[in-house]
Amino acid sequence: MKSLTIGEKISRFLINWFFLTIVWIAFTTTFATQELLTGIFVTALISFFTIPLFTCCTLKILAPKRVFYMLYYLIVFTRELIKSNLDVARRVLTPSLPINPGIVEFKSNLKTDYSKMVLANSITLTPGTLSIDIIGDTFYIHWIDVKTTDPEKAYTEIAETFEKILLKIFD
Amino acid sequence: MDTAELIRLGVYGTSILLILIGLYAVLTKKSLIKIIIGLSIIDGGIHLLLIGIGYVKGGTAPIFSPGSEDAVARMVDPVPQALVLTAIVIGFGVTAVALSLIIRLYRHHNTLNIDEIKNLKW
Amino acid sequence: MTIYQTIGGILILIGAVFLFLGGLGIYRMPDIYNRLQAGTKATTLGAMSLILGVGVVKMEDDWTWMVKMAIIVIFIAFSNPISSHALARAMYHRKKYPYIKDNKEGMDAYRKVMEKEEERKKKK
Amino acid sequence: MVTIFYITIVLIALGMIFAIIRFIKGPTAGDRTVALDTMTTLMVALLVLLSAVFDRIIYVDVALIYGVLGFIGVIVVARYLEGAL
Amino acid sequence: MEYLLFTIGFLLLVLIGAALYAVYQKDLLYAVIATGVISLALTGLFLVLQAPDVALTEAAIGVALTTIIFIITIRNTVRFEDEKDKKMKH
Amino acid sequence: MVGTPVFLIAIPLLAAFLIPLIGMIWKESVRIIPGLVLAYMTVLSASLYLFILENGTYVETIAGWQAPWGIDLVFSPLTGLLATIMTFMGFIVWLYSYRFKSNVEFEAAKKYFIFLMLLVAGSVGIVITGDIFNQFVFIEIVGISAYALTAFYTGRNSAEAAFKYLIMGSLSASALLIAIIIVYAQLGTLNMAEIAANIDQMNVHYRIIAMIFFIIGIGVEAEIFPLNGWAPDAYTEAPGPVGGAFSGIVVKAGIYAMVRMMFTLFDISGPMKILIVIGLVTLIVAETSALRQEKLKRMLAYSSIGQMGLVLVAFGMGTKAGVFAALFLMLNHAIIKPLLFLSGSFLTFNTTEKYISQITGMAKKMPVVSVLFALGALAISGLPPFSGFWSKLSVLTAAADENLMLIIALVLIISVIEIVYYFRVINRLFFFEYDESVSVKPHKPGFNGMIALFILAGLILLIGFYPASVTGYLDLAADDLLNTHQYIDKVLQLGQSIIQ
Amino acid sequence: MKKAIVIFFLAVFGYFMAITFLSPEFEADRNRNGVKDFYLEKTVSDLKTANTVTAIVVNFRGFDTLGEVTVLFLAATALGSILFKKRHHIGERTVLYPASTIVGSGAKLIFPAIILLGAYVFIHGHLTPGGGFQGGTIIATGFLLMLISYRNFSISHNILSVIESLAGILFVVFGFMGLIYGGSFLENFMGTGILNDLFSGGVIPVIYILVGFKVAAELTGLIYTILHEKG
Repeated sequence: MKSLTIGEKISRFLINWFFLTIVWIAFTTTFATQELLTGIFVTALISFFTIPLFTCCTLKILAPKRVFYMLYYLIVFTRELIKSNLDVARRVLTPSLPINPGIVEFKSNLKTDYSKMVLANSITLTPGTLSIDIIGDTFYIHWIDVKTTDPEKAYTEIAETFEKILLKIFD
Repeated sequence: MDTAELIRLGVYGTSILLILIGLYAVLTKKSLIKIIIGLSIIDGGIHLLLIGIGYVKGGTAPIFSPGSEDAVARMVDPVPQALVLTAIVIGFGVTAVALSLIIRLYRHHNTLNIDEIKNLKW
Repeated sequence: MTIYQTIGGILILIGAVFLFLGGLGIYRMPDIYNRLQAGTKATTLGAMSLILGVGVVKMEDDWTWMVKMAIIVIFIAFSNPISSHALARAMYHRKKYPYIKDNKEGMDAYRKVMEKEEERKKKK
Repeated sequence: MVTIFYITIVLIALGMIFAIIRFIKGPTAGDRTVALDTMTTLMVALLVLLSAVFDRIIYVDVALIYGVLGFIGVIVVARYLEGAL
Repeated sequence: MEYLLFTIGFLLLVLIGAALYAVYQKDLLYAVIATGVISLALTGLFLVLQAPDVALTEAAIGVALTTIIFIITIRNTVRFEDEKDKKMKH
Repeated sequence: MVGTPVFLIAIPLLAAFLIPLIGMIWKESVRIIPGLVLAYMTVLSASLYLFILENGTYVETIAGWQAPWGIDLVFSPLTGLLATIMTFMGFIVWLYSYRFKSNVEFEAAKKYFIFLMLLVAGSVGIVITGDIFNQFVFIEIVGISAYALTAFYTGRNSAEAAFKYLIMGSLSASALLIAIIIVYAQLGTLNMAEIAANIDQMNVHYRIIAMIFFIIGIGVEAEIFPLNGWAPDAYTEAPGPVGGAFSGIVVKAGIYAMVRMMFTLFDISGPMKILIVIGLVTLIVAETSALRQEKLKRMLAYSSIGQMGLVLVAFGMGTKAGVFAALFLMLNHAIIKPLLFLSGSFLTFNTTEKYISQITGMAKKMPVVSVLFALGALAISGLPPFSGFWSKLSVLTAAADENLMLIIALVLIISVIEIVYYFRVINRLFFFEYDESVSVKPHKPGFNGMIALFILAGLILLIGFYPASVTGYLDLAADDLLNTHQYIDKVLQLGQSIIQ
Repeated sequence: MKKAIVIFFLAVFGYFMAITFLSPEFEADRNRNGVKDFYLEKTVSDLKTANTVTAIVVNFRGFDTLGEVTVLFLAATALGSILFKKRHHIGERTVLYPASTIVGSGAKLIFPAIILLGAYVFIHGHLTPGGGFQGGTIIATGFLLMLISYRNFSISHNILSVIESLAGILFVVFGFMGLIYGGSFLENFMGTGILNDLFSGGVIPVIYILVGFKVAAELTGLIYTILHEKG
């Protein structure tokens, strides 16, 4: 693991602290003073010890533009999720099982591991696709109904909508 | 037969069955790991039995949350739950020790068959 | 029935149907990757919808339910794809190659990676 | 509301039965683990539903923890199948 | 009340089925996964029987920890019950 | 006063948690701290014992909750006597094994002493607790330490012996839990005194079933007949001093739990046929097996089981004299068996298989140890003027009071058998020439080990020549065990007499 | 043949179990002496602990819990003793190769949340279901996730054993403080506060937090030891 500068450390610590405090409040579901104080203390402790681990993002992620895109991403994602489920339902319920599975690859422009992970998870949850592996920049996707084996076309088919937004959020 | 009676019989019957299944595995199986699985099944049965004797029909958990103070009469017996808590943790400790013993035995004998591990008279 | 209960009930029912379809998909699909597809997507959406439905039903008199439900939904949405990905990769590494209709060529882009891996292992 | 809960529980049980059939039929370890994974998710949903039935929010913690730990259990099996453990 | 009865009955059946499967399965890995299913059914049952503390303990210990120690034992020993078939089938 | 009964449990646990911490800084501490703790326990237990002899039974509540609700510790003449014997034996075993693994591994020694200390603490806990579930927890503590100690040597067979022990131990623990469930479901309490007070309200059918499960549950620790399969292997494969600890400490705790359950909990008055039958079967099977053994430690193990059978027979008579005789036997056995095990493991120190034939003529090379071993052998087979004689005599008189002629005859036959197999060893030891090809190289016993042996031998001689020095205490203990009502009253009502 | 005997034995055993447990007389008057009511009432009035199970585990039957913690401690120690081969070298791998990017970064992302979940469970042991054992187990499971996802994720054995020892010692010390300030071992000697507040229940949450730390350290050490075991 490469060593971090002090600034990065503080930034990570703060963002981690912030998110964990939100998670704590969600766990306790109360704003009572005692709970909040305990929560702030505990989360500070945990985020201090997990600085080298929690590498998702720095404070930059809280910029209003990024938050807006996050919300937008959520909407797009929900739409895709529902679509995918209808798709699965159709396939499962059709007696003849209309599938044509295969594995395709494409290259992604994302830089960090976290954004890749989010993209892979989104792909898994969207119609007919399941991410099998990421090696470097290359995604390997199991596709239940292969329309094309060409990486470029597969990219536009599968990942483009998500990746555009993710690039705006993470990079 | 009312619901409570059915629940009672079902839970007790299942725990007895679990204990018997586990005992069967312990007594007849040759593989040491199977024996330990049998032991953990017996443990599961006993835990279920303990929870079963604490259950009250239409009861609720013995935890007071704001606004549920009136539910005392409906609360189930907390003592068996505390006992099961202890028993589960102890069972896990015993299982861990047993499995480490199995790893040691395999290192020496290169088999897990109980018939072949017979240096000492069984 | 209040409006909360109506919306929540519908969400719960949708969730239940999708959970059922997830189970059915696991049962019907021909190979493990397709099963993972069906299982993951359907059960994830089903569980999310059901849990949110419960939250909506209970929101009428207690907002805390919704918060807890939201955190569970986030956890599920986060963890389910990861576990199915881990399983898919594990199965591929055990040489369970996916079912391909009529055994067409070029449908399995990941195979060459595996072959390279094999060669590297042999060299060792 | 009770009717909805009833239908939901039956549907979840049916889904679980299919998963169990897949668990028994296999044929590979992966299929069984997939069945376990699905059953975990179904169980989380069932636990949430049950806590709604009993109307106690504190039970939801069980569902949350079951979800998180079930995920780790599946990862453990997957890592073993991968040959990494 | 009936849906509780249904849930309990269903989970009890799952429990017995998983226990039988765990005992009869020759492949120890599958037996271990079946103990995971036993633990799952027990968690549900404990919750229905109003013992959330116990359900939590069962979930915490039965799901991941027991599985990992069993799996590591299997890794270090053999995967099949009768050891004539030592090679991996699947 | 240096403490209350709870210190007997809490201090060893504290020390067990402390040892890894201090061991990082000061390595020798892993040997010294357990010794200090065991010595402290002995002193505390003895002084508490003397205190309660004057002031009557002392019941300590834990967490401030009175007897039926919380857990309580009962320090009565009986439990106090047993606790004192156990802690003292623990100290002796520690003294013997003080230099154990001194030149090998720090980690191994640390674990060995932690296990030993918790074995003693758990056994004391079984004896002094007044709550059946708490007893279960202590049985598990003793169990896990015992499994770990049995598997301590990395030899081929030790893991096997430990695994066998573990399977039987956990099955019996399950049986104990089922018994606890039955009792709790019927009476709604876990406290022994409360159960004893309300046992009449329990259906006879449930009483019998619960009792059977209890016997199965405790039988493994008490080494009764079908459940003692683990014992010979465990005694053989465990490190030498551990055999002494098992026979001197663990088995006593098991017998106590069993007897307490039979006498107090299920209050079956008059001659308890079950105990007599169990005891006789155990006695006969064990002694005949002992006759056939080729290995020294196995023989000692079977002899130990047989002695426990005799103890159960004596308890089974149910009379004052019988209980007295049984307690006397337990006391003697607790002193003599460790002597035999400890001196025996010096004699066979350099062997791997520990055959009796391998110690041929060792008396020439290790005279002192051989003489001590012979002393123990003579004492345990009941020859006058050693201590074993008086206990056997009291068993016979107790049986004669009850006109149990069969038992008298059997005990006499068994004594003859014991004399035969012990004399076989003594004969080889003293009257054979030392033979390089068969025998092992002698081992120079350590100074601390010899002190431990001499203390035990001194006790044997003391009790042998002045049996009156202990009979008074045993008498009080027997009274205490038989007087169920007093126990119930003390625990349920008079639990407040705090020692200042 | 052996199977037939076993099945016969099991049938007899099962018959006796069945007539014991399935008859309606079983647990007929269990609540006769008001155990349940006593515990429920005292938990609210004296201990001010919302979760009665926690109150029983930590206070009424706290001695059992001390024993239970000792059992886990013994199990972890015994595991080390039984599997003992050589000292583990620092930086020795636990898995053969790291997990894929997705699992790896997912594990990193979720790890702090799992630790927080464990902490939440054992801090709120007296209010919600759960407590020291469950929370400790969850934390240990979080470490398990990291250990199987990364090749070089190492935990210092010394730090674990220091945490474990300190927690255990403090548990016993709190017991003795109960003896000094309250009158009996493990007695609740601190102010109990208001029901359903976080800072209520006196010494109960403190002890459960200690138990949580101890269990977490023990189980993590146990997993670490067993993962290093190479057949």
